[in-house]
Amino acid sequence: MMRLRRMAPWVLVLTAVWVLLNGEPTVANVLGGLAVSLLVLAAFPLAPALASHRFHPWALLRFALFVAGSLVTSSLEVAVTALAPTPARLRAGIVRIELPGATPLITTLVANAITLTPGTLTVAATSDPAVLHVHALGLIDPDEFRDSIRDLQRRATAAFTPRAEEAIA
Amino acid sequence: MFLLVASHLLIAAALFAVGAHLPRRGMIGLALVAPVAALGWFAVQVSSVLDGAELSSRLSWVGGLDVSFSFRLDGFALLMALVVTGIGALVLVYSDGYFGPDVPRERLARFAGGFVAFAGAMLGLVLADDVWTLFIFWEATTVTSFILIGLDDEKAAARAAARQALLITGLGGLGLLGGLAILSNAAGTTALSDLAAADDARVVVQVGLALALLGAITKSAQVPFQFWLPGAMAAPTPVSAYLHSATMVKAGVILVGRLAPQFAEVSWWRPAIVLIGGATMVVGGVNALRQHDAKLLLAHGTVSQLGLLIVLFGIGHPETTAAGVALLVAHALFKAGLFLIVGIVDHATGTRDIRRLHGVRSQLPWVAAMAAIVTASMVGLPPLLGFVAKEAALDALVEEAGAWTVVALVAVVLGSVLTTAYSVRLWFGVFGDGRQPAEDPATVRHRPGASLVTPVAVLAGLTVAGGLFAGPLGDRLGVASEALDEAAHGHLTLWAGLHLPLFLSIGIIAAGTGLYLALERSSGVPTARLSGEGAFLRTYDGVQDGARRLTALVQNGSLPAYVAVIFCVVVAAIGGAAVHGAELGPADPTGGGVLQGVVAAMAAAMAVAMVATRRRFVAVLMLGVVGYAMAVIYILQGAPDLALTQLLVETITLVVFLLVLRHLPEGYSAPPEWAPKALRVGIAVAVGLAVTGFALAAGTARTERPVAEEIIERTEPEGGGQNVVNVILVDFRGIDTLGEITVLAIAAAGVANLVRAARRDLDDDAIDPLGDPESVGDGPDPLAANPAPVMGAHSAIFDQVTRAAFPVILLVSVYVALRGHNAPGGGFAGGLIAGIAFVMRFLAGGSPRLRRARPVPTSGFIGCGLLLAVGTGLASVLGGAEFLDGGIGHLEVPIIGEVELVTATVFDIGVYVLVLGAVLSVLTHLGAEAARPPRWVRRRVEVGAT
Amino acid sequence: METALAIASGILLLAGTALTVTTVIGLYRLPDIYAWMHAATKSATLGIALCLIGAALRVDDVAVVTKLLLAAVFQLATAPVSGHLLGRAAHDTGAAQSIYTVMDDLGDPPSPRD
Amino acid sequence: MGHLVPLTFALPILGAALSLLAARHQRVQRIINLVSLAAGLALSIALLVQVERDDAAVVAHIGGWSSRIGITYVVDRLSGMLLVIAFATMLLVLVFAIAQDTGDERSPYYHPAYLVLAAGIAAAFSTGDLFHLFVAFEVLLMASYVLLTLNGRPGQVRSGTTYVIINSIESMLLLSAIGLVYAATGTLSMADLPAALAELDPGLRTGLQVLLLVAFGLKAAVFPLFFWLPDAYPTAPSPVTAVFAGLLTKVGVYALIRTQTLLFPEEHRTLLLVVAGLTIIIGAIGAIAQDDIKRILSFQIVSSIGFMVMGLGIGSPAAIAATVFYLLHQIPTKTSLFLVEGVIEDSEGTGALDRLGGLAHRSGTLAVLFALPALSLAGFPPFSGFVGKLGLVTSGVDRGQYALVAVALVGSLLALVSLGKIWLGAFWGRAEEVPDGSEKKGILRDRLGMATATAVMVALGLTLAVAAGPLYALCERTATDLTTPGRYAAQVQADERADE
Amino acid sequence: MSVPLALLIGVLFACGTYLMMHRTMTRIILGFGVLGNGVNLLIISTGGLPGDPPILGAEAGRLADPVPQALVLTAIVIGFALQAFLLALAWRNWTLDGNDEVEDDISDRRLAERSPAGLEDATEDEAGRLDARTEASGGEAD
Amino acid sequence: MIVVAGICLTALVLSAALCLVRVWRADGLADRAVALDTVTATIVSGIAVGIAVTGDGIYADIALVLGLLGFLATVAISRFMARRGP
Ligand code: NA
Ligand code: NA
Repeated sequence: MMRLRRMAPWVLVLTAVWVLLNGEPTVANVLGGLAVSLLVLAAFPLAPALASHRFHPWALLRFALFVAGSLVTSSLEVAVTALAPTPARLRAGIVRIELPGATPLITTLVANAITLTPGTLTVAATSDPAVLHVHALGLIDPDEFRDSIRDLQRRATAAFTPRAEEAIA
Repeated sequence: MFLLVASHLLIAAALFAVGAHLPRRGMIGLALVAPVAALGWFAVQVSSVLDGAELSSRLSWVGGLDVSFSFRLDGFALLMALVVTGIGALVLVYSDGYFGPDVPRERLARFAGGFVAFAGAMLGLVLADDVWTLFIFWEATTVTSFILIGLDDEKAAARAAARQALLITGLGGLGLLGGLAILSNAAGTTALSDLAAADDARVVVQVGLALALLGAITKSAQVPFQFWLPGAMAAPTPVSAYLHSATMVKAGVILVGRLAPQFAEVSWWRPAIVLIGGATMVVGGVNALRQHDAKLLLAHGTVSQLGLLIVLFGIGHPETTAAGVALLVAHALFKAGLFLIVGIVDHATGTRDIRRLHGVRSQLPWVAAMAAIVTASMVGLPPLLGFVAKEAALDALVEEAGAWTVVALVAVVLGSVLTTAYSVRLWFGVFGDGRQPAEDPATVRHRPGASLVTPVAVLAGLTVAGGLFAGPLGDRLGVASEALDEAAHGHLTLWAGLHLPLFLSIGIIAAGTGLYLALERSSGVPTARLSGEGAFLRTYDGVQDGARRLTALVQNGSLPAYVAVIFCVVVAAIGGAAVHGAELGPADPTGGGVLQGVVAAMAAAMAVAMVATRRRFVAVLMLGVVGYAMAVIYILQGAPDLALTQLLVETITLVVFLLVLRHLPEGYSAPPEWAPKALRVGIAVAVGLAVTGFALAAGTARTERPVAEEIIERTEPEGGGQNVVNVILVDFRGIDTLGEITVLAIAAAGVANLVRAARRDLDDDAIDPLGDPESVGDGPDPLAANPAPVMGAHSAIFDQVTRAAFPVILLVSVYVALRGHNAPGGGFAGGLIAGIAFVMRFLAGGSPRLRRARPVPTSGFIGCGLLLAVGTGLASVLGGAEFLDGGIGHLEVPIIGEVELVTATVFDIGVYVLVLGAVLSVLTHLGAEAARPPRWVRRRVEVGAT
Repeated sequence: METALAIASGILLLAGTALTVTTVIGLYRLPDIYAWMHAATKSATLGIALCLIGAALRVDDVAVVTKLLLAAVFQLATAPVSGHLLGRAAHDTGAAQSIYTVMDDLGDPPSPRD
Repeated sequence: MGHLVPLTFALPILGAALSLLAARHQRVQRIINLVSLAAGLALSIALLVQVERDDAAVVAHIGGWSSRIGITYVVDRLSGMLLVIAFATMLLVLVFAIAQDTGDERSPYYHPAYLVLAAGIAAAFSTGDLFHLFVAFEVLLMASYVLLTLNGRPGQVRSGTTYVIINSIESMLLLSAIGLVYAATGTLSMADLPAALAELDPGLRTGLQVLLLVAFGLKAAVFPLFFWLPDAYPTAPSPVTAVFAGLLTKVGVYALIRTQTLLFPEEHRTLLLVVAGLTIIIGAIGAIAQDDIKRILSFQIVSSIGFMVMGLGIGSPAAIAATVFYLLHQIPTKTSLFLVEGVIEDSEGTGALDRLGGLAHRSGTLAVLFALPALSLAGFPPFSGFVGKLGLVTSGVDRGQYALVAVALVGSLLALVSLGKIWLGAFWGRAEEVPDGSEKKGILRDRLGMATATAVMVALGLTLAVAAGPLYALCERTATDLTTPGRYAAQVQADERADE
Repeated sequence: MSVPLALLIGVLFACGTYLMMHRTMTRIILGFGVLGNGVNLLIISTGGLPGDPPILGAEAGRLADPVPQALVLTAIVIGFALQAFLLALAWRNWTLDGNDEVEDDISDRRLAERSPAGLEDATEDEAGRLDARTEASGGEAD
Repeated sequence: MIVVAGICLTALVLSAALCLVRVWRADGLADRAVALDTVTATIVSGIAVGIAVTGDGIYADIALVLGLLGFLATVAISRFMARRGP
């Protein structure tokens, strides 16, 4: 039962994907989606890491929008760099960033967001301890850069709260 | 008559099977049953046959080819049957005494079995009234003769002699087969006596006749094949006496006797017969004079006599034929007798070397006397049968006009002189004491028993009786010769008065004796420089050598060369067809649009670049690009299913490629090239051009597509789907798909099996004392022993994304699989997508994770999928419908509404499960990291370390 | 409405294509593998997403629309992974870094494990 | 009865599926395999009986579709006979393999692959659809790849690689040819193709024919496309080689017969005749050059393929009848010889002639089991090989193909040379000293199961000889079927017309 | 039949042929892949001019011939299976020899490299023949 | 719309061609992997353009699957590189 409760969000997500795939939220599609989701999750149970977070839809949306916005700006910046590479734009380096208290899921979210956002690319990531190595293009101040990443970590943690943390709260 | 022949074969089989368990006497006794019974039966038939009755019987075997067991007991057949069974019985009796207790039972059983089998075959041969019956028994005698010559197979000489006899007579047999096929085809009948219906003016018929003659002269050991017969003396004496003097070697004579009356008028027949037979007489005679082994002397003598018989039977005049019949009987009696006598002497003294034999006459007086009788018959002294027969022969030759008859007469005279000489030499050699005593004389050590002597006595007696009662015998033999040639009445007489033949006989005997005396005084006949045997061996070795050279040439064992040959054949085939006039239809230079052209150009460029690159991994990437380009072209061609599948397969293939290539060095090594590059490029370009041309020709040949229209029409109403391609795959041509997934299933099994084999090597290593001692403790599964990811270090990001994406991908795979009936996709694409989900997990965590991810072993997946797919088909059969004849069911479900159920969907689910299992299997097995590198790597490391 | 959608779609398609083209230009003009990956994992990904959304605006079938949007989401979710892994592989195997590189906290590439 | 035809294909696949599921239970796998093959055999016999009784092919419209848009399975006399003999052969060889009980058979994949092989062979013999013929080929080929490399030994891997690659090329060629046939005619049904092909431009038709010839010729191992066979077959485990030797190339020959008689009657016989002659001679010569039993026999396979192509090239009904008979005879004969070789190798550990000798003294029965099929192979009467050879020779003479008849006869003589070599080298001569005295007692006594299977196989070959009369008549009726234009289509479409 | 596709087919066949005439299995398998693509394209392109996807429903113009598509789908799967097996063979070859090269057949090589063929046999046979003379006089009845 | 599509497709085809040149002549495997990734991107974009022109959603499934799985080839190559070197 515990397992089912933990899996519930994922059942929802999968069912939603199923309904989207089929186009219309008919009863048949929803029921079908539920059935297939349960089947998939029953056959291949989720790793606990995924089920151990409570997710906050609004915070997630904010996070997503932030990333999407960064993506657009990042793309434009890189486009400019590609079309007109100057030494300043090409200044680059690999920066080590510690993410204190980040769970693997958070680390992944942050690392992925980094890779999507302007001129940054996660080269290495470890989750225990949570450390990222990020390649940055147009790198000017490493410490400022580190701060921007920790900001990203905060936004991600807002979207996905680890269950243990929630219990403490 | 079948019964008689068959009883021989049955008894032979019995002797082969259980003979070795019988007492020695029992074996011989059992063996005797058949010939004795047959002899009795034939003896009973004598009077009726003499009265002109002809018994015949026919048992069809292969009606479609007119092959039957067709026997006819005419005079000649009866005569030969009596000879075969009579002498057979006598020799069997003799062999009871001949084979001592030191001969292994097993060999004795083989002898008895082979002997009786031969007797049966020979009986069949002489009774044959049909070309195929004749041929069947002809070949049977070849085989049994082979077995009997090689009776003492532990000796190299016996094996070589058997091989020689087999191949020479085998050659003749095949000639005979061809000849008989041609003759019977031309004559429109397979009856041996009606072959004359063939139009012998036709070259083909003459060739057929020549081929048949080839069969005859090989079997009867005529020049240039005479050498096998002396070689065959490696067989024990009873065999020599029976097969290689009295019966089998007469088969050629019999055949010639049957053919000559029908074809003697063919222009080359008589010259050929006379030249071959005459040469054989002389060669055999001269060779006989050279021998010191009495048995070999006899063998060469037999060759010579066979030449005489061939001439007499072959020349095709009634009188000579009649004389031939008489001589045939005479020869059978005296030659068998002589062989048996030599055997007795051999048995008694331990040698057959006439230089060593000493004092035999005094110790074995009766044997010497009988030997004198049969030798005299061979020489042609009155009042013996040999004399009578030879007189008849000379008489016939003298009487008949014709140039070749004269030549024949000369040859016969010459041969007879030699015969006299070697006969005298034989008798005096064996029984005389010579002028100077041998260095190690051999004398009689033990006396021959009754079973040895009696048969000889019977033969000698018959020889005498035949001479004394020449008249009545001649009348009866006349019936036999009439069976060959109606005009050949023949008459024998002991005293025909003072006429030319008699003088010839006297002259021959005088000259022969003189020759013997002259040779005794000189150092004998010099040994031959040209030996047929040597020629045979050289030919045999030459054939072997040539075969090796040729085989090394056409079968060089090199894969690239093989591939090149195949493609050359393809080019030649298409080129040949083009020469034959294939037309290019109206091609469409811009068909498919510009986009397609551009993509095609890119794909082509990438393919060429792939060929050019010398780095494997780059080439693999390029192959992937070509595959993607194919997918784009499929999209442009209106084939979404294909594009989807192509993309998925390309992705998985890339992964599998990388799994294997990760072990291999980046660049290609440079193994020796098998051909210059220009040639290889030339072949490749030729293939490309040929295929392009053919594609243009075939692709424009048709404008309609009736099948496609019908399929499209019937897809929705009858197939219950909208995706025509998918309905074809799971319904119209569902059994194709069943086959296809079976291929996939078994390929996955094959991959697993190869890996399993490699693991076994590793297990071997585990107990290898030189191996790493720590590894001995490893579990049986090297997979489980390796916790590290397979490729690359662990990545938290990848790991997390994989965890999240995995269920989504699986969901999508189910969607694609289920929607396939109406949209691009289907079980196969779905299964591949699911497989890719696992590929991802595999790449993220390596196979240990994959192992945890799947609940059942891969072969279970594959088995279940296959079971589901084939079960769908079988279910419809159980329901009485056609295989895979599914239905479309409509089910009303509350809330959900109407659900369409197509049995094909169940089939597609089976496909899904199987494909997933196959991908998993390939992945887990090829992805498995061995706990340690294979043996060759470690060896290299060890060598490097020391 | 129809026209507006068409214009929006056209703009999105052109923008998406332009981003893809930029990526390719970047492949030729940018100095090292990391810079290329910045181009590929961002510009191209966004380019695809824009094209997919542009296509979605032109389709009537809801199922297709949702499918295209899902495709865009999937694209965005997975692209970083390949960028990350490739970057790391490049670093691990000691791929050359451009002369404009000012720091490397990751240090010498660890030898690939065997 | 018609709807049961596809079971010849489906039953072995069902067995393979179950066998995969029982991968860890060898005993269960064995039973499944035996039962499946026995069922296949029974079904085949029933089908053949029905074909004979009705004097019409048994047709299955798979999925209930017409031959135009679906796939039909058509069992006529030719297919029926081949099905029976194929299942019988596979069953017997299976018994042999189980009795031998070596590592090969203990692989969990042996039984599934074996059954899939049976399925592929059965499908190839029964299908009435050109593309499904390709699929059937792939099924049996893939199974053969697995079986050939069952042990993964170095020699197997090497020769298996050659075999797989050559056959992959063959698959590609066949696929191209079939694709082009569809392109040119718009149909894949072997019932519709004759008419459709007849309308084509002769040059194009020739091209298609020749491409199919190359593909099937490669499969059947005719000159100059035979080289893969003698390299590959000898390395497989003996019970595998026995089936390969007996059946696999014959599937290629079957395909040649079917397509040539049905799709391209009376065309380009000369090409076939030249190929036949060269195949006979080169194969026979190759056999002479070898010094290993398996390799000698493998080259013999090539040579005998030439005989069959010869009959096909002559093309008269009589020649086709002889070809069919020869084909039938080859299967048990070759299989028996390879089984005997298997016994020898199992007992002596080698098939090399210079390391063998005197086997006839150690086991007379074994010698007889070798001698009977060997004589048959050499074409000695009264064995089945004689009947086939005689049929080919007489039909060749009848059609004036004297040169080829001569080649066939020379080939027979060469066959005699190489078979004699085996006999003299392995069976005669001094028995090699066996270090362990107990082993020397009985080669067959220790291998009763193998011996029995071999003996039954030999007996099957002998049965062909004993029943040669009626069997040949059956072959003649088969030849009539094959050479009567339109008969195939009429049989396949008989009930279709009734439907519409 | 469009000419660009015909030419592409030719190029794919040529490249496949060239690669397959090598000893290195990687190249052979790559060649097989290219050749397979060529064959599939051959079937698709000769099957008729391009058309709309053969999926019913949103009926548009002329549908592409679905039969060649179904055939090629089958062929793709079979090609995949073959390629996987070939790769496994290459892998096994590597575990045995440390490379992926197809060596020449040993028996064929041995045959080709034989010392003057038949010589040994001949001497053995000559010896046998000499034996015949002496052994023959020994007889079996000793 | 047709004009837009024409422009887009031409641009995409050119991009793809340039990527192929990169695949053909580049220094390392990583460069090529990036180029291959971009080829995939042009294909998906091209499919999107095609859907926009025709309004036919049949190829949306392909775009979906490529979106979900297209990155895997690159992943595989990079994992493989990590083991072997560039
Ligand atoms: Na003397
Ligand atoms: Na030997």
